[in-house]
Amino acid sequence: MTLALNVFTIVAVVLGLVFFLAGTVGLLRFPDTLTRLHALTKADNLGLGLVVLGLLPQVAWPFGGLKLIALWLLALLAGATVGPLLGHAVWTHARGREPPP
Amino acid sequence: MSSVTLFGLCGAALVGLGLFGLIVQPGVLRKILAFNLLGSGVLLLFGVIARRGAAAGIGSDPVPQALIITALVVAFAATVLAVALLRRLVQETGRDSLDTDG
Amino acid sequence: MSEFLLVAALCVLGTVALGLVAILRGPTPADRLSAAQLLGTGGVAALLLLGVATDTAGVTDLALVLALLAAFAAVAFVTQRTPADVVAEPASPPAQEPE
Amino acid sequence: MSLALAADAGLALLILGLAVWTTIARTAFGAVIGFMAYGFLVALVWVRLAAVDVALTEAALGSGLTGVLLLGAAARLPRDAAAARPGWGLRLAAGVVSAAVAAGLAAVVLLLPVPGPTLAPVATATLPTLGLGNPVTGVLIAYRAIDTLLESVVLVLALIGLWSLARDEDWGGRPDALRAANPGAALVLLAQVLPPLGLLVGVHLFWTGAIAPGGAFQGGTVLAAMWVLTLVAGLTRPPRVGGRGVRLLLVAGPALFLAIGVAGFWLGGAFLAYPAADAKPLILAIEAALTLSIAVALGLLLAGPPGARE
Repeated sequence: MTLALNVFTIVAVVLGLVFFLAGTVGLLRFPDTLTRLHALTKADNLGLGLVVLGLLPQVAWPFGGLKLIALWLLALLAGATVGPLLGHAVWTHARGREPPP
Repeated sequence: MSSVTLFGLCGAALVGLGLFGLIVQPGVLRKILAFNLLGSGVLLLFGVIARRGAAAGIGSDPVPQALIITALVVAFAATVLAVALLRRLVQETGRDSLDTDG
Repeated sequence: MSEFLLVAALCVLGTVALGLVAILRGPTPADRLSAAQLLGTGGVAALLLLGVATDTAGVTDLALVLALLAAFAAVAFVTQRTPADVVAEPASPPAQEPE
Repeated sequence: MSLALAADAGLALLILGLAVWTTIARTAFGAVIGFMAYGFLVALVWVRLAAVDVALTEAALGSGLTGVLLLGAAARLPRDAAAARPGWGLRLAAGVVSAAVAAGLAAVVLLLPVPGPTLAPVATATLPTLGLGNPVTGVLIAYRAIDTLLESVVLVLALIGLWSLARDEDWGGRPDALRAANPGAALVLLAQVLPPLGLLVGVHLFWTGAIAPGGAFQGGTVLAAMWVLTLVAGLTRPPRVGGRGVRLLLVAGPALFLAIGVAGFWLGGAFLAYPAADAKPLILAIEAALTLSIAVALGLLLAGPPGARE
């Protein structure tokens, strides 16, 4: 059982690493500000989410695990706010008018 | 070379860098940032001394740690005051530097 | 297990540190801010891995505080500036060298 | 072990790089972003130096309030007035002086006595009688209580200094400069959902500070950040600076601290001494009042002097 959980942790954390790498590469290589913002939110949501998922079997329940889940929800909320805020500002400036709803 | 010495040298370099910026940068906001770098370097030196004083089952001497915590809050208050002065300076003169002749 | 988590923490931190190049490069303020944001998320992930690997008290709380405040920089950036400043660097004239 | 050393070396190099960028960046905005990333990495250094309490303070101040303050300041700089940079001679002299100072400090670091002197055994000796498990809280509230008392007064003094910068005609009004002109739906949603969670985290930090990293400063800073968020989104308005209620909240922490400290003459035999039987409840009362006062003071410091939006 412990072995299975450890394998699960390793797989999830490595997948999370892949998304962090993808986010960084996107931030450096994508052609314009809006697509770079898109790359950023992938690392925010999936990278951190997979790392949290992988760590869940390794911490004490219930409080340690609940704290990790709360942390990921906070990060999701932050990402869901930062994306629209920056995107709206960038879009509005580029087109000279408000984006469609 | 241990990690603690490494961070100590880093703190020393930060003090020098902050001092340089404080003298050379003409803009007041840049001077405020440089001063914060300087202060941060000093606190890092404190932190190194705290880490070297690990004893009684604690990883870092709590007395310098407590000093650093109060220093961080005081430094923030001082930065707020400096930024407010800068804003009044910009309001009154339309400039963000301290030289009087230009 | 803890060795793997430590190495993973290092990898995350190293990866997002690469992203710091975007802070230096820009080209727009929004790009610089995105890089800082990525550093924030990666730092939180690295702290979590480090905290679980070394079982240090308070490190998870530190990550929690960082996640709680993650949106603040972007909020300040958007609300304290006009939309034009988000994309265009302020056109500061080159500093004059005295003779 | 060499893996940890390599990681620390990388961290130190990143910090130095960001500090150099903050010093030489072409625009003030670029410098501010660099400084914010720098502060974030310094919080990681505090963890590596086994000072998680300090890391919490640095993170709460650096990633919440400092960003709002500095980005707001950078946005209000004049665009056209570039001041003359000093000439090569002065820059060279400044470089030499700074390098000399840094080299001197580096020599001090390398010549520190081995083993390092420590006050940890003395400072932790009284922890059991105080009912505390976190040595840093013990130092802040008992061993060096006088520093903490003065520090909480400094916040009030800074606020008085800030308010004294208001124009005469604005005095007594609300400090409204933070409120966004057009917050937008995403920001309003964040300002509605985040503060209840932040309140929980802030109170948790204050409460856990007795036994684990955390305490009044960390908790108060998180609470202040949440209040500032609602101010920015326009969900709440700052109080009038002349109001009696806000002034009472501001001095509640230092005043209670001072009162219990003076009572220590009779109860514990010295200024700021706690009676052995009731130490824990008294300390909790002081910490609670300090958390509240620190939160209000930091929030009002961010809100700026009274006056309308610029």
